[in-house]
Amino acid sequence: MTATTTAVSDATGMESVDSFRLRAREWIPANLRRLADLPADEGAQRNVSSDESAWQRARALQRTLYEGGFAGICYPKEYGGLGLTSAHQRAFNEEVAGHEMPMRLNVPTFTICGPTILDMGSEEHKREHLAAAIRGDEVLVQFLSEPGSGSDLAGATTRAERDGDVFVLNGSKIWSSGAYAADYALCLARTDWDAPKHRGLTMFLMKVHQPGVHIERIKQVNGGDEFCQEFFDDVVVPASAVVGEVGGGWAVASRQLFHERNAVGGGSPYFSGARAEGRRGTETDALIDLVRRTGRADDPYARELIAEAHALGVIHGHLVDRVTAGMRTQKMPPTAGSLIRLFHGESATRQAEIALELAGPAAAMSAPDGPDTREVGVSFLFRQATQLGGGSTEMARNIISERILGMAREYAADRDVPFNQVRHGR
Amino acid sequence: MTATTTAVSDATGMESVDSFRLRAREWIPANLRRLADLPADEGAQRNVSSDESAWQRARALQRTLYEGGFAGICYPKEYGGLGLTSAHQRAFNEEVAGHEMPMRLNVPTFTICGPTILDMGSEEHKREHLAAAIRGDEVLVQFLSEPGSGSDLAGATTRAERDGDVFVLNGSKIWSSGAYAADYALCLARTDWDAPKHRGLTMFLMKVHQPGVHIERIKQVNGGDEFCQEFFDDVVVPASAVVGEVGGGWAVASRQLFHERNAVGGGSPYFSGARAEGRRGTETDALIDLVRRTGRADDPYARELIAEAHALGVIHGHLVDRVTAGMRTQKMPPTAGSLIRLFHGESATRQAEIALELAGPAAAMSAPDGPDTREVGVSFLFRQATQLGGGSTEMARNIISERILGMAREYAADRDVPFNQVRHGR
Amino acid sequence: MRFELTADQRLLQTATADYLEKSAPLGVIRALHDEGRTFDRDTWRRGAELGWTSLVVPEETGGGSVSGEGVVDATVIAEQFGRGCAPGPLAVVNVVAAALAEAAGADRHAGLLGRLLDGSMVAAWACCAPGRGWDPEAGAIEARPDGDGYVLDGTHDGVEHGGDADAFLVLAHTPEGLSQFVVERDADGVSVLPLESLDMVRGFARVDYAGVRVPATALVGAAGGAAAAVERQFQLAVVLQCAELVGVVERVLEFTRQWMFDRYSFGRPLASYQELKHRMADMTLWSESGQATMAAAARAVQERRADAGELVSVAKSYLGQRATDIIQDCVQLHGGLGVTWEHDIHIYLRRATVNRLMWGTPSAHRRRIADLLNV
Amino acid sequence: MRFELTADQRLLQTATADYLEKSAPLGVIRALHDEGRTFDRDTWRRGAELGWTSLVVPEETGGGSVSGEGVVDATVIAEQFGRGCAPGPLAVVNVVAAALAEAAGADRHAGLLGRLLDGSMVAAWACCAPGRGWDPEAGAIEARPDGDGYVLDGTHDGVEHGGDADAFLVLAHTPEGLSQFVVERDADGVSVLPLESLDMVRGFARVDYAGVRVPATALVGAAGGAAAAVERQFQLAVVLQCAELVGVVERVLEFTRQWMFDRYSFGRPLASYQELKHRMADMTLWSESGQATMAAAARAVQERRADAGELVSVAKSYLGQRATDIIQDCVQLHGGLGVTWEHDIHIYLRRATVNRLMWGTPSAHRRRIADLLNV
Repeated sequence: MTATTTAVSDATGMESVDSFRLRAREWIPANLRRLADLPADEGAQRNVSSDESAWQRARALQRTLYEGGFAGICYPKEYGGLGLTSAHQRAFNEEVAGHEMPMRLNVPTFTICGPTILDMGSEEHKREHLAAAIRGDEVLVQFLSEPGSGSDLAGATTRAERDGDVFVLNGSKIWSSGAYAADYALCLARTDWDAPKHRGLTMFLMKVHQPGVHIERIKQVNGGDEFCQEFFDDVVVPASAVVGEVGGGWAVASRQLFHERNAVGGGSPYFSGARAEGRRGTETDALIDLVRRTGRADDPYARELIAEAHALGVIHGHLVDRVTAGMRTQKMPPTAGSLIRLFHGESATRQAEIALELAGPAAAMSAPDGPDTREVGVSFLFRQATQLGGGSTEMARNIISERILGMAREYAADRDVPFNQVRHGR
Repeated sequence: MTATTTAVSDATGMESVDSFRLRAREWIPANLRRLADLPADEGAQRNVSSDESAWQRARALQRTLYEGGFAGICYPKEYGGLGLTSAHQRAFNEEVAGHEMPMRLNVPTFTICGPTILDMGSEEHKREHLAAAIRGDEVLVQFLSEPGSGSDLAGATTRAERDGDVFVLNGSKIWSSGAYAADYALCLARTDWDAPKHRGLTMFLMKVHQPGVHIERIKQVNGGDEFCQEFFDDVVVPASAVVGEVGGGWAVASRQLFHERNAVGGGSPYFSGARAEGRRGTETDALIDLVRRTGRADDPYARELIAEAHALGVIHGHLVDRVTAGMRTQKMPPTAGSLIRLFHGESATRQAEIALELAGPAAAMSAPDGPDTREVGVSFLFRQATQLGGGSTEMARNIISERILGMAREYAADRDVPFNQVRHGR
Repeated sequence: MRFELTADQRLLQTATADYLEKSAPLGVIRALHDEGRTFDRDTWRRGAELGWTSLVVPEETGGGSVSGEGVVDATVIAEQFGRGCAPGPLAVVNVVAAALAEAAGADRHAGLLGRLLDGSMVAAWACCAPGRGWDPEAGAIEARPDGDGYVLDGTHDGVEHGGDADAFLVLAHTPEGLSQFVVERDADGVSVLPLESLDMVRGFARVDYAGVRVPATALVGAAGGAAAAVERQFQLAVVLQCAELVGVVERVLEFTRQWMFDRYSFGRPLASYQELKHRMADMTLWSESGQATMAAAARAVQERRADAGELVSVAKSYLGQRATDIIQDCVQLHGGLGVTWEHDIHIYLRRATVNRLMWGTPSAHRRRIADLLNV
Repeated sequence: MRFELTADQRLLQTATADYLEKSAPLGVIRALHDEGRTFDRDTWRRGAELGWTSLVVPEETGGGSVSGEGVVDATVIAEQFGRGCAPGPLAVVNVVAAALAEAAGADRHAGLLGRLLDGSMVAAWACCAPGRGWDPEAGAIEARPDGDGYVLDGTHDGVEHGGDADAFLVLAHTPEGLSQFVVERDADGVSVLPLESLDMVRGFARVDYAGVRVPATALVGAAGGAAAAVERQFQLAVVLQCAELVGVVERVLEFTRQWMFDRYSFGRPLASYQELKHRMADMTLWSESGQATMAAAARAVQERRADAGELVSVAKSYLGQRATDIIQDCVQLHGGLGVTWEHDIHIYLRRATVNRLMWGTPSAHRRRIADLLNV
């Protein structure tokens, strides 16, 4: 069902932001449920739920958006999107606040994999996969990290060997979020072992569920099990699955990392849904509730901690605005997304620490008949995830110092060395 | 005048700690003034005073100690000391608390230069200079750092050229504390420019005031001007001034650095006088006064800050005890003094920050008719000195990770390269 | 590493380490957790034979230290508990045993004390008001005199190993002042609600007292005279907790350091990156400082010095914060593995976090220090 | 760097930067300091011609912004003041000018306003109680109605550029409530004591009022109605201070980065050491975040938005802390030189420290945020 308000377009034929916003304002309440009305256990909004039904719900919501004309706002029209600007997306994000959205499709499908395919994929990849994702028919995933290589993504040892029209993959990938529920993956594999490490890689857009692929879910400290590890045993992938050039996989991965930094930091124009940063979010309210429950609302120290946590959230929003403007006007390099990523990691860590401090002993335990105060403790246990997922903050600091400030590159013992001569640890 | 209490010795002929303590307890009040009785402007106790008379006073006090039989407690008898243990020194330090002492002779004369001469000097150096220092006749200084080399002490470019029985020195040294008032200096100079940097150095025990030496005092942010820069213009030094071997200067400097780390961290057995660490010192009392003055004594946040600052001081004392015991029992390597040095830098920095926070606007200004509240601000401006002087905390972290934890040495572009081929910046 | 242990203390340390490694490796702790259990009674009983329960109790009441310094001995055990995130009610049993042994008229409780010492019974100290941290005035429930006994009403929260306890040492106000009572788990009116804990195996419970009648002989020491004993018990609990934190941190740093040598990135071991090296240097410093201040606090508690309260709070304010700082940074150094259930580091992080929060947060201990300094 | 300045704003920025570089390089600031002076009147007057004093005053009262957004324009100037640690009463003159221009019955003070705008006179805002930070209720002195005027008694402390002021905007309580008066420096009963400042040239003073008689026309706006204006003035002072901090930090990071490229240690430039690189990355992040939040606060104050008070406090709580964090770490990167009088970095550290402490410390602003959030 489309909005009844008429779209108002400018001279280039593009609908104005205001017009788009008004249509969204009308369409949203008629088609999306309010978060406040959702059953508490549905949890579709929260990315921690790994329930299969949550994924089905996300696909259905995406289909609703697509049918309503609010899907793929910044994606080109020829690939199933609306071909609008980030200002339109921002307006939509503001209007949709408080409503149910397929949030789990943002990362990596729409903010990382989609833009990478847009930048580097073949025409066929774009027509087929972007359109399918925007319709809610396809979920994408990254097969990038490996158990043995950590931040050193170019050190991949998953092997892809050409065999006529196909490649045969063997090896293992890890930290692929939601792989079990995904359809296609961007998978980085080594096709040349005699070349130095960055030059021997190839990216494949491969089917996830197929013979030879075994997926295991990884349980995390906070109980989540979204992340997966994949094992490849003679997996056959057609040559048409190659994204970019054979041997040119690192160029594709670099675009993925660029988009990932933006996505993690909150600067991606492809992110659809309300953002938490820059407004008095649920986080601040939760902290205020916490100190009221523990009777510390009048304690100046507790009050300062709440203000500090709140300020970090507000400043995060300001930084996203600044970096986005800086990159748009090319006054900042494209790597500036690392600033947002680093701020996010550091501030989320500090906020988790503050919450623990405010909760005090309550964070160590929960009564079955009371609120789950232990949840604050569990979030604290898991807090480093915000400094690890989507590229570690260490890598962000390398990028900022080397690419933005122009300082010397860190010595890499594997640079310009044939990959089969590089030393590996465990 | 010696103490009248009789010394009680053990089987080895060494006086027991208790006996020594009792003698000190009797002698001190009869021979040293109480700090509380000193005129406020005398400032002999405070190392910031660069008044010539303060140095004269320190020499006189040292002479008094010597005549009383309480000088050079841990130095060997044959070089003018008492040949006692660090336990005796500790007992003396406890007894002498609250009395005037020649504190400025501790660093570098007694805790750095003296022990280095003891370790590496010729018999003649020891007999002549140690005894003179213990008598109060000689003040020693380090000519180690250079304007162009910072933490990289082995990168010295001061030149010493052999000319028959003498060496001729040209170049410049910096950060020599109290050089203007000193008699002899341990001066590191390069005697071989074709050798890699550590192997071309020689240490000289040179006369400070002599033809060709020009000394300038360096004014610091806190108003102090103890530090000096020296300029050498064809300074002639006899070959007998060489400490250790020609070309073996780095071995001597390494001992200096070892003793300096101990001294800065508070672990030197040659330090004579009351220590601030580990007891409720004047620092805590000053902070309490401060919050009372600013009316914040009941503020929980201010109270926590005071407790934090206090705790750091207390823990400093505990760490000194632990590291001293660890080194004594060889369960810690000799480089473990870096732990104390790092703790000192970090805790002093944090304490300066806390004082600023507690003072608030009062730290920005002082009325001529009131207490000097601006002093807290000035200490804050100068706080990094505690992370720089006596070897930077960066160097301490290198030492801890490389020498204690056994991690890889940092890449040095000048390692094993003839020194005249090494690149220099400004 | 502890530098100055006596030969007997080293024996105690090794025996405990060996026994814990055999009886309660992390796999056993995971299994206990999966079964919803906190510890194994048999394991505990055999631990008691090694001395776990009796070190701070004088010989004349059935205990005995190995070095003449029972508190220091007990920290040696607690450190090993930390290294293994071991299960078992170490701190609370020692605290209650010490309280019973040191109180006037101790022989009234000789039966319970004996069974605590031989490991056949477990007791917990119930002393905190619901949702609140350490505050004995607020934590004391009401004990109303009634005939020749008392009637107890109220609730305690966060009772360490309360779900396992056969008896409680209960903090209460009588008209005379702060008092302590022994209350049996099975007494009429007592109900115990085990809480879900952040630690794998260290349980907490809520204890409700609804008109619980106890005889006057249930008093530990004199009515109204418990304040000094309570402070002493608190110091003991905190110093054991600090020793446990020292052990946790030491073990985590050991395996993280090894990981940094073994793990390569960009063709180099992690241990070759300066920024990571410096972080390890900082963490080593904090660990050493924590060991130093814990040892000083233990000695002060041992010697019942006037500054014991201050030193205990100094140690906890430092270690409570630094232990979690260190472990979180070690999680970071492990990368994604560090936040998985499969990797053991979270077991240590849980123990350190629970220890940070219980028996006074670092912030609460800083406030205690300020009080003691008369700011 | 500011990204979205209009052409006119860029012109203002460049003109100010050029003029400050010529008229008040750090050598001049050192000379002023040595002479015990705070700024040069002629330099200030010519700065006023560039727009320094008039941006936040509406055109109809003699002012005028360059972009239509006077507060944002003023932050452009303040940033340049920060880059040069420039002398001159920028914040207080702008605050007082805005207060006079915006008050009902502003023409009563048209004379003073005109002379502030043309730089021939200087006014300061006297509003803080001795030894206290920002707290308008506590800072207001007593103004007792007397005939057709008022009599003022009390003391203000920490009055920025109070030693240079020809007139004061004085915060006082009348029976009607919070009020503001213009008081001439030369009025009977006014005494001004210049204080020794931590900054090289930014002076502070104590102002005593002993039975100072002022006519009713000295009121700025209505008696008792000053609260909203005072909050607005405070926001303006803080946002200008934040802009100055942004400039200070930007400049210090520039020359420190250059130093790291030029300075070699162990045969390598400092800029090649990973640990130092990461610290520079952190500092760059803090600087960028500070710029971002200052810009957002400036816009909110410009637009008189309801959240302006919160955003100003968010910006100050962050920048007040981070600016000194950054500069201190840059001192560290400079080694021993960084703590010498000869090196310029302490001039920046002084300005940043004074800005951290005045117009509300970071801690005070966090408390304001908590109040505004109704915690």
